[in-house]
Amino acid sequence: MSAYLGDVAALARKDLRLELRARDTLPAMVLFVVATLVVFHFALPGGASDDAAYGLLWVALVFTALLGLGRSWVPEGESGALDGLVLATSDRSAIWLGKVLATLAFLGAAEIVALPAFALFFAPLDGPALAGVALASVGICAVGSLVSAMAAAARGREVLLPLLFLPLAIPLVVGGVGSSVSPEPATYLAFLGLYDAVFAILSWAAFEYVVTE
Amino acid sequence: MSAYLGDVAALARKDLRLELRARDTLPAMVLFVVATLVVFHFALPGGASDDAAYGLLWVALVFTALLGLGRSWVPEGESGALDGLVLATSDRSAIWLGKVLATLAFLGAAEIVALPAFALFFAPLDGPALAGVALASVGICAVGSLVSAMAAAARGREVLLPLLFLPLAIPLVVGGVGSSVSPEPATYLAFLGLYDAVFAILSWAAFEYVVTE
Amino acid sequence: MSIRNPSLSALAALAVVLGGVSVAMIFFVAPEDADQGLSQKIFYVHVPIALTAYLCFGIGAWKAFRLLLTRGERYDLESYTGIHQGTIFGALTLVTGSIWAKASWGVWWTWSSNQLVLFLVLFLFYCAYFMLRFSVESGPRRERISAVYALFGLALIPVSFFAIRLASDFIHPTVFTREGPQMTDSMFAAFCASWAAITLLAYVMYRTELAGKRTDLNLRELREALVR
Amino acid sequence: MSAPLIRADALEKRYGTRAVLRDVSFGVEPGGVLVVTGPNGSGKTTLLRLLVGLAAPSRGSLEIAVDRRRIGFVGHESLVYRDLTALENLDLYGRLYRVGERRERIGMLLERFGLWEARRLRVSAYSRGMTQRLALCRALLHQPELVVLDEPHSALDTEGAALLDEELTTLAAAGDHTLVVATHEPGRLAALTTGRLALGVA
Amino acid sequence: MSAPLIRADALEKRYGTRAVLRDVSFGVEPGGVLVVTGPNGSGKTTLLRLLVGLAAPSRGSLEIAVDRRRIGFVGHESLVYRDLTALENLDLYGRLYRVGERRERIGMLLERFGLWEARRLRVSAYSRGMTQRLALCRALLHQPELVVLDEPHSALDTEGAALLDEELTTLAAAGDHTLVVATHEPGRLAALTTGRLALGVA
Ligand code: HEM
Ligand SMILES: Nc1ncnc2c1ncn2[C@@H]1O[C@H](COP(=O)(O)OP(=O)(O)OP(=O)(O)O)[C@@H](O)[C@H]1O
Ligand SMILES: Nc1ncnc2c1ncn2[C@@H]1O[C@H](COP(=O)(O)OP(=O)(O)OP(=O)(O)O)[C@@H](O)[C@H]1O
Ligand SMILES: [Mg+2]
Ligand SMILES: [Mg+2]
Repeated sequence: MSAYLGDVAALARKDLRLELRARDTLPAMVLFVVATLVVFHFALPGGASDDAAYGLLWVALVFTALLGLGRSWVPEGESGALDGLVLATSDRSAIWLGKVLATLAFLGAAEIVALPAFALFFAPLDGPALAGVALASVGICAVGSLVSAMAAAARGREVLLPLLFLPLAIPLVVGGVGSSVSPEPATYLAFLGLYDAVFAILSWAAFEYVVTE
Repeated sequence: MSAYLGDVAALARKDLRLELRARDTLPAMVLFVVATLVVFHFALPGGASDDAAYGLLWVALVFTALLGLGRSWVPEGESGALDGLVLATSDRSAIWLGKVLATLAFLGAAEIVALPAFALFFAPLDGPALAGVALASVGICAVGSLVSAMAAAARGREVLLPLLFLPLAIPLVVGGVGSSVSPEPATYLAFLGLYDAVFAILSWAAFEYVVTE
Repeated sequence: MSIRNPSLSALAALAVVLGGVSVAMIFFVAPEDADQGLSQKIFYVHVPIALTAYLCFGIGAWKAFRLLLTRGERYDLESYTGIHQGTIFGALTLVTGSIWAKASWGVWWTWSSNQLVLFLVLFLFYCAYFMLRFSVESGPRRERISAVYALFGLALIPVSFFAIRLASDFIHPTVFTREGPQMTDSMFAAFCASWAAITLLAYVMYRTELAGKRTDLNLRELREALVR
Repeated sequence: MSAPLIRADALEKRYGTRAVLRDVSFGVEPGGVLVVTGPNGSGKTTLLRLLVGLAAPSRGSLEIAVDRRRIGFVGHESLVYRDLTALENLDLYGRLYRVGERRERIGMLLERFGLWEARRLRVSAYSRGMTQRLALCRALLHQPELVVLDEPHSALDTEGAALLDEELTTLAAAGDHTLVVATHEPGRLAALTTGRLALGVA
Repeated sequence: MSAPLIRADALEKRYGTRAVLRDVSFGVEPGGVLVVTGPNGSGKTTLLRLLVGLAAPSRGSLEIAVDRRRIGFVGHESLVYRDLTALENLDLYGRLYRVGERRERIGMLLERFGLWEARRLRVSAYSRGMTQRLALCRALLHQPELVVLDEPHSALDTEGAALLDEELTTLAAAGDHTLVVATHEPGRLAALTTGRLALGVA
């Protein structure tokens, strides 16, 4: 067990190191969020409702996640490092879990910038809305890491990914938008939690089959 | 001259062939644009104005284009094929122009799906609005192909591309939204035309410097 | 090659003196604004700083153009330094503008003035320049890619200007119209003094940063040569 | 005679309808050295990937009496992260393989393969030969029982190739390592070879 | 004595502050064969990329009296699209290089290098040696005046390597081709060599 967690930690740390080597992920996220907000500003002229703004927030979050997930297995693909990991790990699901933690860290970093900025410029975010974001992020990274590994194993990684990912992400968006907008967010949050549990277990169990023949 | 156009045609045809073979960019773009519209359909409650809807259309188009652009130089990177092209073309700008045509074809195809869907579910699109989309698409692909070639030379390209591209795309969003919404679209269309001309010439002239030392 | 450059020190001293003079003029020569009172004094800093930012971006683009034309390696550092200074002054514009906005409009920032958003876009554009630069392996390739991007910035300025005009609505005031500056002579004099001081300051900062960067580079090469 | 470490029986591998390996059978004793030869495209790489478990046979049986993680593999690709340094790569693999005294072992290997000076350079800045040396370090890091090498001499300079031969000789002499090597120069390993498998174009 | 086709004078190439080539000078006559040798990491690949124009020297002068598009280059990477077939790749390059009688020339080269059977297979399904053969086809497609090869024998089987030697001999004998070859086996080309350049670790 602790050996398993050790593998997960080593793998996640490797991703953070790769990212911190470029040293500019967080500033890049900040810039990206601000640039997106500016695009929204020009797209959404004054009078639009708060609900539309929440919709935009969710589109932006999904797109950001997509961007991060598209990159997530690129280092593994470059010189066949994924093969190396498949040979070296005793339980391959550790590879998946490490990747989930790393992508979650990056998405979380982006959200730490994006959410206050959104609240400042567009519409307020209450507790349920934040809980919705947190739950949806877990689901996005759990499913996304599996699906992007499938895409990486196939040809043409980045873009096969959204094809696989978006249908799976639409329930998360519906749940997320619901938890920000609806007067009764509890149902939506419960739905998000259920989704996370089901798909995390499914992804965890399925990963082995994705990376081996 | 005709030799130059022959190069451009050969290069663009190669991209279309790769896409037909792998089918990894276009379906993703189409799906993303449709999914975004669906999200907005849920997020925009009945009463929202048409203006907000046009804004959403433009957000959807810009991010869809970004998705395609992110993928655009991947085949060239895989086995150093870009080096091969740089050695083989007499005028390197042909490489850029070929890529512009190919990405324009993909974006156009995504729009052929997205625009009728938009007109059906949200708001009508008149002649100037369509002209605005066409002109903006040219600008997006012209600048986008150059900028994504820059990003391809860098580490962390998935994060970098939107950063490089969005500030340059904002005038296009302003012009595009204006041409759909304003009662006097002619100025906006002229502006879009001007943008296309300036940035296409600049990108055409600058491409050589991006791919050589 | 030394940082202790006598003419640069003299210029720095001159900038300080000019700065003192302009502060004196701002507070004792220029009249107090009828509506805004003391907070209007920010005008004398805010506007020259903004103009200086544009100037620095312009210099960055010009050096970039020279680099592409001549392959002169040194223009890379010069272009980078110009843009770096431009970003510093751009950030200062945002800060002084925000302070003024808080004083006269009651908010730190507003999306309703497209003029402000334009400047923000430009600022973002140049932040992305640094991102680009730091993520490309150093070498001739990086020099050229950075230069091309810097040139795009120069084209973006007028294009966005025009875009902003199109999207209209002006909260942000205009002083310099076709009929010349809309202010009294004493205000204009104070403004010019401050403008000169800040431009000179920018120049001194530019030269200092450049000298520092070059010394750094030389040092590293020397160390490399010593190691082997 | 001991039980074979590897036993392949009527192996077949097809991609779509194209058979790449057809009816391949062989066995390798523990401590043996199997040299696989064959022209370009004859399926050496395919066979080696079957052996290490990176691909599955389409038909036939393949039994390998070694724990999967006691195998060391050098393929056509280096299997390391291009944007990590040599040291960081080996440290990661050392953790995953739970190598004892990791630091010492890594230092020793880098020294032996002449990469110590370049240990803090990102692999993307390595020359082709340096990358190959690193791939060898990675494969030998955890002192594998079964060592599977796909054209290991390629890209190495004269000195590097000699170094590798020496290393392989030591491994073979120790007796508790089994080697499978695909190569276009079987002569280099003639002294060690205990078995040969010549593949033809299927 | 004719004017040199390549003249390099005090060439230097650095990455950051790291000098990879230092003070390299040489000349190659038209029709000559320059063999570049040196241990792993000595800068052979770097030098060859300078020659073909894929990189620029940091200092020193390099003059090449051949039109850029009359150069044929084989590097460590294949420079072809992995998701196109061999035929499609060569057709694209044939168009860009404006090769006359493209179809015949391509067919002839594929035949010669033993790829005719696999011409409709995507390159991603090629074996390493097949990919190297395709890279050679691509480089020779437009009958270049200057042929620059970086370890061209690597990954080739015995028959492929012999084929390449033969090809190079023909090119050198024709007299209107100049060759620059980086290799770890200079012996293979001994009969053709007119000049040698041995790089050391800088
Ligand atoms: C965050 C807020 C602000 C930003 C980013 C900003 C930015 C700028 C910039 C870039 C300029 C350069 C010249 C131009 O573009 O026309 C400028 C000029 C100017 N700003 Fe601001 N500003 C801000 C707030 C304010 C406020 C609150 C006031 C006064 C109420 C103000 C008054 C002026 C004036 C009078 C000029 C000179 C206009 C001219 O050139 O005719 N600014 N500002
Ligand atoms: N994904 C694939 N789809 C179709 N054919 C494939 C695929 N992968 C490999 N092949 C074919 O399998 C055959 C054997 O390939 P393999 O890489 O095993 O050869 P090899 O003996 O290692 O050759 P080399 O000496 O060139 O490395 C080749 O003809 C190749 O075209
Ligand atoms: N981008 C880079 N940054 C830093 N160093 C680099 C970079 N590219 C190459 N080098 C260094 O340059 C040196 C020469 O590399 P090069 O690839 O030219 O060697 P080579 O002679 O071709 O070696 P091999 O025989 O292994 O192919 C190596 O030490 C390598 O580490
Ligand atoms: Mg092989
Ligand atoms: Mg080399």
